[in-house]
Amino acid sequence: MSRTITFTEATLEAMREEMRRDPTVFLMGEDIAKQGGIFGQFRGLPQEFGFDRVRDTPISEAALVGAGVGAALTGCRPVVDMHFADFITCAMDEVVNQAAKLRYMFGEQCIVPMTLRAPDGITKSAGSQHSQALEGWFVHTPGLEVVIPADAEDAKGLLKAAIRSDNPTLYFEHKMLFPQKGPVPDDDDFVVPIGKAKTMRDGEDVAIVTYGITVGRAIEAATLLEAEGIRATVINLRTVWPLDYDAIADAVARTHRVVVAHEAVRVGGVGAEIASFIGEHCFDELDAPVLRLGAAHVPVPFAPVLQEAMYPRAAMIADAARRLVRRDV
Amino acid sequence: MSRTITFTEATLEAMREEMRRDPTVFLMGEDIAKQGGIFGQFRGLPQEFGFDRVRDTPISEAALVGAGVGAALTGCRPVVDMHFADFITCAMDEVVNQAAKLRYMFGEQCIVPMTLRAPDGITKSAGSQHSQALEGWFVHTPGLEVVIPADAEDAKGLLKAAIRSDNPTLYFEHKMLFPQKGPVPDDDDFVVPIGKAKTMRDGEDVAIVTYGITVGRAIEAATLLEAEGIRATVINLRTVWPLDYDAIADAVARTHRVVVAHEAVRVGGVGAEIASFIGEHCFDELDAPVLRLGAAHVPVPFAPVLQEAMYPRAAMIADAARRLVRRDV
Amino acid sequence: MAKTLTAAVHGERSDLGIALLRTMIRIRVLEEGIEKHFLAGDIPGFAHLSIGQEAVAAGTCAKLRTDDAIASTHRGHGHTLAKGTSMRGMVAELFARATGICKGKGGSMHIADFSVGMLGANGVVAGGFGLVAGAALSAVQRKTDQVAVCFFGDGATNRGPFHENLNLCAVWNLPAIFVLENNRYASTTSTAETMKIDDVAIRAAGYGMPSAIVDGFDAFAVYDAIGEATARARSGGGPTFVECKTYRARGHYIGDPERYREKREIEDVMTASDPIVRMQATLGDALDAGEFEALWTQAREEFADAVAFARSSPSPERDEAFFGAYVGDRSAGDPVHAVESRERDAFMPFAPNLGHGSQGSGH
Amino acid sequence: MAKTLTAAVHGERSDLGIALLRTMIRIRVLEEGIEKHFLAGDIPGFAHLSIGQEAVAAGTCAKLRTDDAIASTHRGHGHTLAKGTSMRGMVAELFARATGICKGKGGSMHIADFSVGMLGANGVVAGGFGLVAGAALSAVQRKTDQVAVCFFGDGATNRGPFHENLNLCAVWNLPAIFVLENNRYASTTSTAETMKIDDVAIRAAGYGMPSAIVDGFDAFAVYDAIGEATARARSGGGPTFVECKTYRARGHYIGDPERYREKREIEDVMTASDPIVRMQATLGDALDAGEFEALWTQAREEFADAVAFARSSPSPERDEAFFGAYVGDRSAGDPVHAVESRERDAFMPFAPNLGHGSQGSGH
Ligand SMILES: Cc1ncc(C[n+]2csc(CCOP(=O)(O)OP(=O)(O)O)c2C)c(N)n1
Ligand SMILES: Cc1ncc(C[n+]2csc(CCOP(=O)(O)OP(=O)(O)O)c2C)c(N)n1
Ligand SMILES: [Mg+2]
Ligand SMILES: [Mg+2]
Repeated sequence: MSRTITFTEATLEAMREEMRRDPTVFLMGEDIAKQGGIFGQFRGLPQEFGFDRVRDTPISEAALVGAGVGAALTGCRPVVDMHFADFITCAMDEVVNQAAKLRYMFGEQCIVPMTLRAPDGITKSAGSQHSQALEGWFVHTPGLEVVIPADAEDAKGLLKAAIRSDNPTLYFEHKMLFPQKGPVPDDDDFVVPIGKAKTMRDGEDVAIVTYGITVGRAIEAATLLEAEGIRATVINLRTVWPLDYDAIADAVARTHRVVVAHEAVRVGGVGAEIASFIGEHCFDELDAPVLRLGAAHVPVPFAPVLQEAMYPRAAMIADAARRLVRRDV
Repeated sequence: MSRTITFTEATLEAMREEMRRDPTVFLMGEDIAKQGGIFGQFRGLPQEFGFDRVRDTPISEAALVGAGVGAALTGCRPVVDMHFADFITCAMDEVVNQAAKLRYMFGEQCIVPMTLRAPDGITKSAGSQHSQALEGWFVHTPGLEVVIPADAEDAKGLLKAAIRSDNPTLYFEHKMLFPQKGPVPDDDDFVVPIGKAKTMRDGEDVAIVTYGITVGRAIEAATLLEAEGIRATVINLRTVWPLDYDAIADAVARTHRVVVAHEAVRVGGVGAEIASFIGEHCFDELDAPVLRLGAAHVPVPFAPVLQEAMYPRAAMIADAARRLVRRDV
Repeated sequence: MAKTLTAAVHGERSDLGIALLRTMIRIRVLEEGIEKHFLAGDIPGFAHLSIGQEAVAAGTCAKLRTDDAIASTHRGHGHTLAKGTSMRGMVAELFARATGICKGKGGSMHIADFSVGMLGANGVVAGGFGLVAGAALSAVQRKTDQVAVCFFGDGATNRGPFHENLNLCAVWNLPAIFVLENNRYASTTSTAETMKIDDVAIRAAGYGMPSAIVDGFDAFAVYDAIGEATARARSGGGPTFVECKTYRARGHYIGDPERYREKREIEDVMTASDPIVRMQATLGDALDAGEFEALWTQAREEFADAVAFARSSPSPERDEAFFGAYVGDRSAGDPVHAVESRERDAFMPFAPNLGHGSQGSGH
Repeated sequence: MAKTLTAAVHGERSDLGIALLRTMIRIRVLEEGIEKHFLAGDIPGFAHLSIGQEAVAAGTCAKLRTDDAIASTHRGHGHTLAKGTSMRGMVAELFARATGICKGKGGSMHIADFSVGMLGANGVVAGGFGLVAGAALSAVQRKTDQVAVCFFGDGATNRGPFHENLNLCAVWNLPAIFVLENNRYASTTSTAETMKIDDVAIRAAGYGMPSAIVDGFDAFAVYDAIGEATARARSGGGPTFVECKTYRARGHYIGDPERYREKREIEDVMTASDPIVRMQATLGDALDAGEFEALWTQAREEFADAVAFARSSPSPERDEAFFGAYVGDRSAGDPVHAVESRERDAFMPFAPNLGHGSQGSGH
């Protein structure tokens, strides 16, 4: 049983179900209640749950995340919306030095079951300060979980998992995904387990390891490749921390050639962690270098022609895979 | 001509020389003027340059970095001290969304010649919130330069280079290095070029690629290895962005076996960028996996026994190198 | 602590009044034009209009020198134009052209013009406070008598950088001026929902900073308050906080469904307070109907010329995307940043010019 | 806006006074002991003493219930003890023992005791504001009448999170109490160097938050002010700001060379205002010399017992370093976090127990 709904609606279902299930779940963020969120991703929730559980806030990101941590320490499961992922920079101490560290440094006296929702990514000439994909920082920050849905199913299942998780969880949702439709299981208790990847497509010639918005681009690349007789595996990581190293190693063992792709900046990104893990642990399995694709090492430009030039799209992923298979590296 | 001075004194010389040379250089930070800095790294400067050019500030990290950017945009070369690198989180928007992006997004109308000094690293049970090494985030943030001295010579030469650079430059200085002594050239115009690595030791069996405090540990490891007949190259990167990819590739070509080590968290750290670069560009040169060492994926604990267990020290680096050479991987 | 200023037109002020009116009309024409071209699809990205708030930009910038600095917000067209940026450079930027003032890399939310001391719009709410504190500090360090002005909204006053920078400027006595455009809303929230106080100016007292509250529809009132503030700042008297009570007559951004207020409210305010109408009335006989009409005509011509300029300008070259983040990244011979080009190649390791116009669905 | 409160001892308050005195003496004894053991090398890390400020911790926490929350600072021993944490748990933590309240992972700057609502010292200045806003919000969401109290220093009031969280608590009417320990210094800077105002309490007006200024050497005065504040908070009246004028009689941290003030200043303040002496004087006949001495003796015995407990406790097991960051990271069968153990192995890919006791110089 499944229905086809938008990514936005999938997140709404997740929140509705978790808020019905658990009265300690509440939401706060800028412009989420009266407006329903910039992408409509909170629409209808205050009507069902009241303006006390769906709170419009002042523009005070540091306070929102700080208060999220405080509420999480004292019996609630707050979901804090960051408006745009770029503004997580305004609450970085609260995420990194508080949320991520308290449980460990207090000797496990507490849990921090907070979810941060952060719409991210490149689209529509939003420009340098509204386009970043910052997950790499948080993979490098012990104490956090980081999940990144690629489609409506992930959107629902990962958001429910994030809310239920006793660890602080960052949920990065790409702005371009909100209107996209996809099938979602009909089960109220459907949850996508944190830390488990999903194979979107199976093929033995090459593996494309990716997550988030780039999963769709990788599937598109796989389709292009198929027409040429190249069969590609596409791994949707779903969670970027903790990484599903087993699924990655498995894909390497089956294909011996790997492209790692994401929209975040290539240098120092999650792709580097994945590629160097593969180099360390699957050295003898590799028939060719692991190729990493990611955004160029520049801020995201405004002009559409510039914006579209600087992050990996389907043709580029296909090209990398093709060259691996043809040993043209 | 060189003298042996402490790392602290080397940074003081750098600042004195640059402040004499250029009246637009000024310093601000918490407890730097009257106290001379937590590590004595500002001692004597207000006496020579006045309390207007060496400013004690309120506890307002976001304002200090923000004002540093503003001053840099308008004709000054500010040096802003972050007290402890951990507090850069309190000014993350200013570093990432302002300093790093303004030149690009304003079409190169401006320069941002600001230096951030950030004492970092694990020592003396300072605990989770005063021990981090965060350079990985900034390598992943286009628009910034990141330099990390390993000794007194680097300390002086890189700080001068950072102050003279027209780009915003983060200067991470490990707290344990301040009292360490080393030779420093006698030349007032001695500058360590940003973006260039230094070979600290030459050996053809294995290369240890590292930076900052870990350079000393790597040299110690190389000494241990030498006693066993294993000759190790030690590369001190000095700059972690822009990376000296040529020096890395060269070391790989000479040794075919590489350990990458740093004190920052292993997962998603600069080591991942280096290892995956090697995997991509030196695939055929490698006789064994690139091994990455870094801190465990936990906050830094307080108790000394715990603290000392979770980051790479000399014996661990030597062990990794030894196993690479013995093909015991 | 905060005192209310009122302005009156004196005979000798009519030239000033006309100049202020000209600026307000130019801003209005520019923004109505932006609205039209945005809806027509000529302008990508986001755009936030300041229609209704023109008196603040005009009144403030009329008091400033070219070498004084301003920092602006996401709602910055008025400030930019009033500070002296050409319409051509602005419109070309909004149209994402290579001839834009930021080469098409900034757009509406990140427009800047360093040649006139305009340190940039800012996509981050409250992003300007630090820049202004720094520009004011820089003036002190360089021993000039420049001042630095920060424009910001009511919503921005709830962010930490507001607090930290105002305190820093106060305690260091820096030549900064904080111009609050209190337009009653921060996107969908009214000030009543985000703060308990009526006048934000009361916060200045917490820094020991003098403040004024002015009618932000009255360009003269703004001009006079800024006059006091610049005099104080230039003479070493430190920063001033000026709260301008104003109103945003358009949506938060172009396309805003505006579920948070009644259309009626907008009409009421604009009927009573449109700053252009207000100034025309204040000027009375000093400006006849023909002269008034001419101001509009000139502004419309200026805008039409800017649009023509933008339209005839090329888009940036695609490879421009990869340059400009670092000083030195254009010179292959730069020993430091040459390495950047290696990264550029690595990003597309095998086919730098791959797939343009053939990248599939644009997923 | 801020009013000054004064307290007087009434006959029936003597039990309270003795209780407050006992707490202050316990804090003093604990911290003098910490000082001694720190200098002797028993305590690693940093330690910041609150000697001189005990009345604030004692007066505040005496008004709180165990299920009320507090957030503390880097200078948190007094708050922690006053809120109800055992000396054993604290001293063992400071000695970095496995029996410490945080298993030896936190230390002085990161001590917490959730069993008594103590949400932690904080190594980040102003780190507590968000936690308290959140705990107060949590009380509202869970519909309890708990309150949450934030302790913080004058220096912390210059950071952004102070501003954002006080405003948030005010506008949402949350049951939070902000207790400023204005001890005149933030490490080496005096308040006069970092803010232009005399009373920080004036900042509360900027949030529409009621405030009080109290003599922070007088535990009764603090107690009374907190009494008003808790009554307001529990009855839905929202947050209160309480500025306690106090003084830090020791260096910023143990070992501080204190170049920023004269020894004389410390002596003058403590001679006039030592909160313990003050309370003893206030109590007068209600407490005879023997009873007073007994309070000290008991506290010293309690501390000696805590030291003995700590000394006899083991250090944490080395492998403890790798656990505790995530819920689930101890159970190998946890499908989510089992992967963490792979990372643990990967950190030392070939010899998990390598090199202990043989790691060379400790570079
Ligand atoms: C740090 C940050 N948080 C949130 C946003 C999203 N945002 C853009 S404008 C705006 C409202 C700003 O309100 P105000 O400061 O009053 O300025 P106005 O729009 O009224 O001119 C918000 C919430 C942002 N750009 N930056
Ligand atoms: C964000 C941050 N900046 C700087 C520091 C370093 N630091 C620790 S305590 C302190 C002074 C704090 O002063 P105050 O808030 O008045 O508290 P007090 O020490 O007087 O109790 C400073 C600057 C820090 N821990 N956190
Ligand atoms: Mg507004
Ligand atoms: Mg203090």
